[in-house]
Amino acid sequence: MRKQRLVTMVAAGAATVMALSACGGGGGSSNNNNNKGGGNPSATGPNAAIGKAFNPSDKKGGTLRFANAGDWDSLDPGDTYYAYSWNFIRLYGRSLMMFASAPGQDGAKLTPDLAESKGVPSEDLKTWTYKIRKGVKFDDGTPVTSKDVKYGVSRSLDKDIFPNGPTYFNEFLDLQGYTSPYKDSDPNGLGLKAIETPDDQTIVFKLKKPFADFDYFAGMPSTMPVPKAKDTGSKYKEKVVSTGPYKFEKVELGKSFSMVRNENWDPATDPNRKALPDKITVQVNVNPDDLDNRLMSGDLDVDVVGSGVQPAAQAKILADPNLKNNSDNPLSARLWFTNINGEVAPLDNIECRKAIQYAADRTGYQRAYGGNAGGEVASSLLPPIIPGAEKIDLYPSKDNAGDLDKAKEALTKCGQPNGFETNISYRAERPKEKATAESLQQSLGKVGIKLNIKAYPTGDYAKLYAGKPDFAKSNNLGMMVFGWAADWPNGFGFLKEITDSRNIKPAGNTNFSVKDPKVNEAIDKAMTEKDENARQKAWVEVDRKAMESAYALPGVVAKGLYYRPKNLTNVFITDGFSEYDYLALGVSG
Amino acid sequence: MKHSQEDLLAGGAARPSDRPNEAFLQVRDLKVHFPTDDGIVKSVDGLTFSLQRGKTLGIVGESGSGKSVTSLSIMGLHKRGTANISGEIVLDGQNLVTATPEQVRSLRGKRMAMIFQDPLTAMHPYYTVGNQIIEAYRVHHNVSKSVARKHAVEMLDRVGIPQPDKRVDDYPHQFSGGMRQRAMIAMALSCDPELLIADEPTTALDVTVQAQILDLIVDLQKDFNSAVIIITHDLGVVAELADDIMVMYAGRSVEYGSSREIFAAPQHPYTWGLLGSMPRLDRERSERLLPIKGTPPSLINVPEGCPFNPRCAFAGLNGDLSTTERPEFREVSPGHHIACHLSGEQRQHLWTTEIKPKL
Amino acid sequence: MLAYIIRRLLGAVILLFVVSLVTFSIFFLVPRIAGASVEDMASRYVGKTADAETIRQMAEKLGFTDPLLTQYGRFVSAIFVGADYSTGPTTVHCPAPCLGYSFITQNPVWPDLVDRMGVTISLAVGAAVIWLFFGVATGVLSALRRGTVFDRAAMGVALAGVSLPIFFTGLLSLTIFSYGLGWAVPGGTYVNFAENPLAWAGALILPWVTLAFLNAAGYARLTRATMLETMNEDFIRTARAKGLNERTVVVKHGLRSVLTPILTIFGLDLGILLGGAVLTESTYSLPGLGKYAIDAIVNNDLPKVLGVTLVGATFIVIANLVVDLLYAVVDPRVKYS
Amino acid sequence: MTAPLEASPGSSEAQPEAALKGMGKKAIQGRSLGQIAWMRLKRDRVAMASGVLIAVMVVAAIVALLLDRVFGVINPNAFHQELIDPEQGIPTGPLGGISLDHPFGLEPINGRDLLTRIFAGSWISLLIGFAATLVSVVIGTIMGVIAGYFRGWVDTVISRLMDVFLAFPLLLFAIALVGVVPDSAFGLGRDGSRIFVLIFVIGFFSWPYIGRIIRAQTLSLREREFVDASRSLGARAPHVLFKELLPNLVAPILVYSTLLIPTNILFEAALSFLGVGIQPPSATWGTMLSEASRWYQVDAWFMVFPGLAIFITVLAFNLFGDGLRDALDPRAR
Repeated sequence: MRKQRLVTMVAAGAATVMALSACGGGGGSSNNNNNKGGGNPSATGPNAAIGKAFNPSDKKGGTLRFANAGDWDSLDPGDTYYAYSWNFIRLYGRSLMMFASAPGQDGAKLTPDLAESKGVPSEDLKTWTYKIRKGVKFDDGTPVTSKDVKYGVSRSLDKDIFPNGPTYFNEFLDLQGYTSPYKDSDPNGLGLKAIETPDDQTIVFKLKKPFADFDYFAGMPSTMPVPKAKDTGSKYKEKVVSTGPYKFEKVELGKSFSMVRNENWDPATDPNRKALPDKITVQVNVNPDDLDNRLMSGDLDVDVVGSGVQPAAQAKILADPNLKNNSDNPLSARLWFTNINGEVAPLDNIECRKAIQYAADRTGYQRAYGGNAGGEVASSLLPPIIPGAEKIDLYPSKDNAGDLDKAKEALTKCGQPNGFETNISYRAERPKEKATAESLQQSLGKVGIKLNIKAYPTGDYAKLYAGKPDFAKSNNLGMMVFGWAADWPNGFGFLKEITDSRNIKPAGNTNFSVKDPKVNEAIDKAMTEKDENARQKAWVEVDRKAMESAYALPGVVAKGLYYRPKNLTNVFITDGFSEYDYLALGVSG
Repeated sequence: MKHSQEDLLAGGAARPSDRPNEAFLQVRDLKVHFPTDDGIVKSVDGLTFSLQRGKTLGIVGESGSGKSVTSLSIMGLHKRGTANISGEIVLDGQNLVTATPEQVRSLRGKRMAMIFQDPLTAMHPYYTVGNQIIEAYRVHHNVSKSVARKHAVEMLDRVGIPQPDKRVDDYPHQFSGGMRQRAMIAMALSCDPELLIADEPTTALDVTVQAQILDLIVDLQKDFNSAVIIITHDLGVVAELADDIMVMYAGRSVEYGSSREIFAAPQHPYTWGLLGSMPRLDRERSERLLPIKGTPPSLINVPEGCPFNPRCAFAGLNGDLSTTERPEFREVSPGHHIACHLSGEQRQHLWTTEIKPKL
Repeated sequence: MLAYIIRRLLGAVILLFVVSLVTFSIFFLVPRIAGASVEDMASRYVGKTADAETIRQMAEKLGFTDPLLTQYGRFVSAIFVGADYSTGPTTVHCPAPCLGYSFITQNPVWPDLVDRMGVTISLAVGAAVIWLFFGVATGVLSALRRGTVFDRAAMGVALAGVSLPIFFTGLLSLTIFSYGLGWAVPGGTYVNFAENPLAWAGALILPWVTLAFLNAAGYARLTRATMLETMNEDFIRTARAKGLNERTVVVKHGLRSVLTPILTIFGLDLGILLGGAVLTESTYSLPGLGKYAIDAIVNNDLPKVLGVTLVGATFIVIANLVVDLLYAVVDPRVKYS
Repeated sequence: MTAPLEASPGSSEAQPEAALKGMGKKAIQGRSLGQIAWMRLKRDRVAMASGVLIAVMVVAAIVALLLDRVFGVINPNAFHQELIDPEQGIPTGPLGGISLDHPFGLEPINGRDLLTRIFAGSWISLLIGFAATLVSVVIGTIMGVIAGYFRGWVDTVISRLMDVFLAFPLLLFAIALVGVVPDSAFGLGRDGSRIFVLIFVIGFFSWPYIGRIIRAQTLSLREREFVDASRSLGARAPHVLFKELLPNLVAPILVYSTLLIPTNILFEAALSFLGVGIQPPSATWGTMLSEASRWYQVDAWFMVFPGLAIFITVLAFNLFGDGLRDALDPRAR
């Protein structure tokens, strides 16, 4: 049921450029930087905010101005699934766990937020217990209890009302047929048996199956407390009750909203938040190019979507050393890749898939995504910044330009020495995916693999077209250009969804090509591994097995180019989201 | 040719030789040529006549003979650049061909006015009849709107429109055809013009209304002592009205004479044709009307010789003269000019033996 | 007159009714004919994570499983009496005119449309004023100076104007004036007139000029042709025969008649534009009805598409009606009975 | 037609209508209308030059079709990534990479040659322009003649139908429809089905404009003597329609078609610009302009040549159409 949260995205109007595609990334950056800690606050220049805080400050006050080229899926903590939204929501909501507000890899570490400490699992990993901090209040002064958290999680289960949010709880909790607090026999909407609240400070989650990484689930916005009395269902997003340092002042959905300090937020209960600015404003549906220009002119502080600047601004920044000094270009945990559909002949033959792996010109793939500034060539699925990731290159070629001899060899083994013909799909509103398809068409054409390019509407790409196995098979889609970013920067978060063939649904898939029992076996092994280091190694094994089966053609590990306006303080990229950490930002002057 | 022109100019409508300098309107060797893609259209090609105050001239001819073009030239209504006008049009001593457009404009409506043939299209559909008369009056008279309006009502009353104070606010389409023509006349006469040109004033009207309108013009002419030109393709219209009649063919005058002469003793075969094709109430009914055969000539390629020769039954009587030489416009009897190669005897003979009995 | 207006209004309502039915059919029926299942259609309304069961439930909830006529009936009744939609714990009432309720953004469509209308009206009316003035003035001058250098130049520019696609002139203008010279604010920064009239005009100046140029070109050509024809009319000759000066002849008698065809076209153009200047708004990223429609189509948000189409059609129909009624004001010959 | 393109429909619709009113009324003896028109047209240098240009373009488009699709001599999809700046993605060198090898410059990212692409795209643009016009002229003429000739309820129904069509925001509909029709429809090969759909959609939505004009012409022709004569001689409706009316409608149809072609080329460009055009890697001028719109801030040259291609083509058709109209109706000059 989960799906990449990133790649579905802002509806780019035809003329609009949603160039780097989509939403904020899920992974971190920074293993490529050697400057640990904030020891050198005066260091400026490109990538100064990677791995450490740039311009650190504790000065409070001022207004922090965000803008969004698209619009939120929702401000409701139970109904949002964008990385940037999960980053931003920490300003007004407190979930049980959260990513620490810290530079680089530290930002990818979970830390207790509403909970006093990390979850306490039962021996079988099927029951997880959290204690809630005392003294936390809603913005109207009402104390937060465990029942508010339970209510928040319960309502997020209702996918009729909250279609956007993740479905991990629906899958993992022992629901026993429970669907929604709105259809609950319990007048307080607390009839869900999978979550128990023995007292106001304690909350217990009961799972169907053992799961070692439940703390990640407890870090999802859907564990933010929601007061039943103020819940208006799908209208709640217009008036979210805050538990964080900021509360909503004025909300005009689709246009803008602003937040001011929440007097009922007690810093004593919250070790994680600095809350520097006095006020936060957000404009949505801003023209993306205009947004970049306003960033560079200092008229705006942050592009909240966190996918980097548009190609026009990128060209400007890269060409101008002054601008370049104010930019960061971190690697993220997002992979641009292409599915190779084993359901379509002759790709059911592994040798034909290997031929594609060998023939593909990965530098062309990289060019499609903006060259060096847009990302690094990927040779396997797991991005290098995922902790424990290893370089796996099973189909090497000189300069990544493709190995035509090996490709022809594979074709011969496959029984198609002269190549074959198949279709490749991409999302119509994504120029980079179009360039990818065209690039693959060129490079595969050199060994006689003829690709016909098909574009499908971005909005329905996964649901009706390339993500629907029946459709893909009947339309002879041999290759589907896709992208994937993890919900969390770890092996489970990144690989499970795109390699586990048991997750394949009738529609809406990102993966349906990797169908290999050996991969599934490796996944099971990784999920039940209790030791963290061994678990990381196990996920690398999943990566290797997936590459051996040659069902997915890795393309580019994305890099975002971010512009860092001068008046921002305390700026750093967090690996938790591969974006600037919105919780830490302050403004000077 | 030259000689006869001088004669004609000296003459008034009624008596050409009499009081040469008092002719109110003198047209001398008028040529109106239109350059087009297909060649030069010679709509009027050397026309000479004159007219005195209080007199009426009828200009008769088929469509395309140059009647309307002549009248528009007098009024100065041809657009500069589209028409090449040469010769002289002298109105009360002023040459209109060489005058500035502004001078001509100041004369239009005031000293010379025109009644157009189709009052439905000739009046602006979006303005009331009164408004259009008021406008005509106020261009030349510095008076208030209410004064002009009173004048307009008077004019409408004078041309015989019932309830003029009400109809003054009607739009042209609310008038009947006859009433519209009356309104048109009221507009033309609103500034007491000394020269009135009526271009086919009755074409679209039924016979009784026709008579009323013509009577009206006569009455008004008497009141104002204007010089009047009536243009028509129908000789019958001018029979009672005109003092003189000029018959035009292919942009030229082919016969000119007093109304009485033209009807009693027409000299030109074309005039015979016109008479033959005219129904007459004052004579016995002949078997049938005699239309002129053939069609009017192209004004770009006017036939050599006599322009009428392709349609003239008598063109061969003088050898090939009719097809080679242009006939001179000469005086055949006092005040009676024609352009024809036939000799006087031939004409006399033909008229009495062949033409007259059939009419 | 009143009876005529009532009759025309009734006709307009019936026309809109047919338009809505056809629109509805195209958006709901054509996908079905093209092979989309009820589930496929419903899947557009669920989140990214829905399973087959959720989709099935959504299809039922949205009524896709009902006969098409029932669905259409619901759509129409919502317009007149509003409709109720469940938000979970409560229901919200979408008051009439409820032009649908987006299940993607969980919002009634009508307030969105009202919101976007301001932009589109600002764009369309502003541009219309400019093009009407310059187009007609150029056309009249060209007609009066037929064959002169001015005429040739003006008509040359006008011909170029109608031959240039607006997304090309739009891009050119952005490149030159916005990013090149920095004179004008690039699009997308639209602010309401009430908030800041200067910024409002600043954001709209390029779209106005570009859109106006395109239309002014057409109007200049039309005006010139009509003017030439009018100046050959008998009543113009009459006006001259009265001794009126040329200015009066042209303005009072000539231009007056030219206004009727101009008015007709102008009404229709404005009507179409008010329904969304799709290309202009896309090129300049103006958040108007046209951009809204394109975004809705891209997102497959059918209630929005339906709503905006209907509003667009309404503008066109109203414009037609107004033009017809204005005829009576302009042309005394027109009588309604 | 132009309506959805935000030009005034007046410019293309009402104008010929007004101009065509008098067409055919004025006959000069001795020469047929066609001969006169041809004579006049020959004298109109601008129109003749435009006509020649159109002819050249049509020939070029056919050649492009043959070279590209039949013989595969040119390759509009060949990459020249070595000429692209790897960081910025735009062509190296000034003016969008214009050089002797690539006189129109290169496309960003992949570095495909713009001259070849514009050349190869010409046949699609022109084909859609012509064929869509044919569709709307055929439908419009049939509906217009039927409505004008039979009048009564037939006229009412057809006229209302045209009203309904004219009340639609056409561009939106076209976009929605093109998006809905599956790619594999009609069993046509690469690009084929999309071209077919574009032709159909553009043509189908444009017919009411010509329909109205033809209806008005038919209504007035119907009252003329020769139709009365024919009918009084006992001719049946089909005979009157096809033998008497249609020949007299040829002139307005011809003029209107000439003026509709550029509008339809613009319509196609607009649809392509909005993202529902031809499938890559094939390109029409509109899709190229659409891509250029993403790059105009850093590579403004990209849009110049596709834009000029559209402009010159549309201009040539408009000039020729104007000339043709003037030739067929001298009064319009």
